[in-house]
Amino acid sequence: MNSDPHAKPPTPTGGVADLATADPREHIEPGEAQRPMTMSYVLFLCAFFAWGGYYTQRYSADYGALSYDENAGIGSGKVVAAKPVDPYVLGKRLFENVCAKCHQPDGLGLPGQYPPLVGSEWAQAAGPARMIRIALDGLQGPVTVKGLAFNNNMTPHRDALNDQQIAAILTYVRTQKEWGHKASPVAPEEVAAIRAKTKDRAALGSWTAAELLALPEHEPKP
Amino acid sequence: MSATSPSILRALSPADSGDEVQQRALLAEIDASCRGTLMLFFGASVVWLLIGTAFALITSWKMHSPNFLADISWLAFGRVRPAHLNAVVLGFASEAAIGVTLWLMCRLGRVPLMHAWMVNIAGVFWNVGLAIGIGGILAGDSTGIEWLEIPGYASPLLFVTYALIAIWGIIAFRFRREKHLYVSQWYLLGALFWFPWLYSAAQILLIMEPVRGVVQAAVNWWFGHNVLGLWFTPIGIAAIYYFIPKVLGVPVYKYSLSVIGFWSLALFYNWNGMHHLVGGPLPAWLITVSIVASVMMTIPVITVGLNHHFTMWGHFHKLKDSPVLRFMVFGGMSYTVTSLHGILLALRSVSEVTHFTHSTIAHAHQGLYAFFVMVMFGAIYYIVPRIVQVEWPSARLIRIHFWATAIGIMLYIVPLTIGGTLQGFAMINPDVPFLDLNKYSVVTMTVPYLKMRSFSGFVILVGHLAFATSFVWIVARWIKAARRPQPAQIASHA
Amino acid sequence: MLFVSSVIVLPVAALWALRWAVRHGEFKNLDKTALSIFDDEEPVGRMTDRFPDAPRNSKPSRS
Amino acid sequence: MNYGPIIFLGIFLTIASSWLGLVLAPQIQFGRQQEIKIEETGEVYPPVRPGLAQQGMEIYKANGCIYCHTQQVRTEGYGADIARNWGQRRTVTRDYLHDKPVMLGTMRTGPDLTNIGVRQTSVLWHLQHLYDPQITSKGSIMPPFRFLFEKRKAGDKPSPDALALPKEFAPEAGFEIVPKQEAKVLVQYLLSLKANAPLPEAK
Repeated sequence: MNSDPHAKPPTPTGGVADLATADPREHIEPGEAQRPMTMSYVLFLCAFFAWGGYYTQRYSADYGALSYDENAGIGSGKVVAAKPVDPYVLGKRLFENVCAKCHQPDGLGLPGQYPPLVGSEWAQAAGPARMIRIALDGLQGPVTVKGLAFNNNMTPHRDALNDQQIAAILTYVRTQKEWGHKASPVAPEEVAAIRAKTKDRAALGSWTAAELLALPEHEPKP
Repeated sequence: MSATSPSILRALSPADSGDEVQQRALLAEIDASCRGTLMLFFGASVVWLLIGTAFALITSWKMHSPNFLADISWLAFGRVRPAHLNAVVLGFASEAAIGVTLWLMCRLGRVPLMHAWMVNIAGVFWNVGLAIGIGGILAGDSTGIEWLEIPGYASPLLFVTYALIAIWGIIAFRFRREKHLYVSQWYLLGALFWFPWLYSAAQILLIMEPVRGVVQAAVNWWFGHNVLGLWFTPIGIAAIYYFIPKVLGVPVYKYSLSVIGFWSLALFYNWNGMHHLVGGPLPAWLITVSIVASVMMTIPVITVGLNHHFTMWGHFHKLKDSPVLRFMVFGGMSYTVTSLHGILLALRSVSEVTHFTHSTIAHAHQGLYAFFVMVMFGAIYYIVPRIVQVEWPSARLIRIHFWATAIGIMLYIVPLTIGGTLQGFAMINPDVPFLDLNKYSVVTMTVPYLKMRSFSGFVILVGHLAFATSFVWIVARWIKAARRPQPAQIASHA
Repeated sequence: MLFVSSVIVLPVAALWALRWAVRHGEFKNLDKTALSIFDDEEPVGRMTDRFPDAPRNSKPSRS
Repeated sequence: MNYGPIIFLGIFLTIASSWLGLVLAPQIQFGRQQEIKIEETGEVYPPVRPGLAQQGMEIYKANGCIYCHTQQVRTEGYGADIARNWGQRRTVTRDYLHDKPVMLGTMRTGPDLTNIGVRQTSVLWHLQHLYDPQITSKGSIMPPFRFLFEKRKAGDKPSPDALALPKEFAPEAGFEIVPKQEAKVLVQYLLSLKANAPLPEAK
């Protein structure tokens, strides 16, 4: 059995303790008289309060109602250039989060509901002109993909995705390695050009397969 | 039989209560006066514990097999989860908390439970209000605000209860016969004062007259976090501060530390509600203030932790002999671990990963279950034999209960924390797809951890069933003993 | 208005309370309070909880 | 400390301070924030939610969608919210002025829905996904909300809003699945969730 449960630190009998109780008018530090608060503990407290004040002042973006970025005032000033992301990687991310919802992560779509992209002649067309239009303003009515008939509505992504994103997605789909796609990648400028050219298309509704097949695969240079 | 308690009017006017120090009531007399009320609260809390555990198992099972009970609209996941939360938080935890608070206030004030009628009415209101509220949630009337899902037609009943109990607390405090205010009583007074303010402010500002826009989220999480911080934590710590010294028969290590512990907890815990919204649509200063308050919580946590640990110093071998001590020490240590883990979660760089993931859920259960519920179990194991004067029928059931819940909650916390953190890393890496059946994706990688959680749920269920059997058994013996009038079996433990 | 005035009033009240507490010896002989939960019925040094099946005043029992 | 009133004063001061700091201060600072006019489009932002979408919000709230879906987009570079195209910009207080209750949510078991009305605008997809998430998202742990749909005998011609389902999910011959009003308004609510208007403070 170990020794007495726990040795109570010796309380100062004479000296300071008696003095304190003797003369209440004299201002006494709380707790100091009986048992000296260990200095390390006091430093522990002060360290925290100091850090707290510093952190609050530094990361509160001077308490603005509309300042959400805690590093607003403090940034090193130079705008760190966003490192360019490889379109294939960006396209893969966006495909998985946006397009995969209907065309499925494996790109095979749902029979009778959502057309497949793997080995689809639309996705492997020489020029991206039709795909860009589909991505921008959607597709409606009957369409045959790999000989299978579909009749569903593809929703427009004109204001959901910007040019760089659409270009990245189309580049990814057209050059998907596992699917063995070897079509040409798409540049954001091409998407921008077609977006400008078809800016009133949104009001007319989505493309139909017939309209698209009538258009050339490569967008004629203006 | 409750001691002749002064009438309400006289109770409130201290002037004529006379200054003779009424003789401090005997412990046995105090325990006897608490019997009816406490058995109402503890009995109801055991019922809510089983209901809450059932909801928990349904919720957990639905998490990894969504087709389970999918076509019953009132058991939809989105309704069973808030029902579980309210059944356990307002049902078991709060009722047990009130039972323990009543008993502690009487014991520490050395005064029998006066005006028991007031607290009994509060208990009835509570259970009726909660039953209606949870029924409302399952029927689809949830208010849609986390931690405040009880619909508007049931929450006033709950508020009446808190108000009655707070008033009772003040009266009991006013007429205590013990000059010294033990540390537990500061915490209890704090809890009894804080919670009605929190609940009424949140009800008014969120449900009756909703404030505009994201201020609702600020009020919601000021309330949400403080339910744990200013209601459960103070009562849990009050219980630990009372039961560990009481069971060991050893006074608290350094009482002056508890002064700092209490006031730093009161000040900092209040302020760290917004760490639930790190990165959210709130001005930076609001979130920064809460993060600072969360980190400053290290002071009370370390202080209280040390205080309890050194009180236990040299007595750890007694854990073998005392069930109450096991629950209390398990709860105390869980409190320290939870709080330090919580402080980490509040930091911006950590929150970027763990926010919105299952590790938040693991932390919530570690705080609520591993700390507070275990402490309440320990308190109930200490209080009930003393108030009904009947010993717990089976020590085996108590051991089953302790080991099942202790291991169960560990099986809950550890896998879910790991799983949640991995989920967090997967979620902030855009190259990991969110959902892809045949690739490493965020959703598919969390499923095995959710299955482990379901398993731990069943282990905890075993513990709860053992506890419920013990409780029913002791009530049966109490009724039998009450019918056979004979001298009380045991005065108090040798 | 309420906000600004309270930002002044609250800390002042807190400091006054602290000063009053120190003046009235609230922090003096704290350790006596630690003993307030013990009395002749349940004195210091006596364990007050054990497993129900443990013999009344036994030494260690089954874990 | 043995003197009750002082402890009560301390307890009162602590919660009064947090109530002022975390409840009153935000209310004063951005509690009365107004809508603003967007220069590019000239509309007032945030728009008032159309009636059907408002009813849909009640369904969203009643079925506890907030326990798995969030409605907040974190800033670029802090988490992958924008990289995953869950939003085109971070969300700010102005985005939620008309939400009663504001349902920011705390768990992302499912994706964030702040901008779902922009990235997934197909009503048919939403209805199929709500009927049984395994149709469109295999492996999803989202429960099917079949109780928001009605299975009834099909007349000789399928009714206009019968739900087109793949073979393995379609009802047996002679029956059709029709979305109840709750399902339709819920989809209208999801389509009303848009947070892509350019706001000066949300750069």
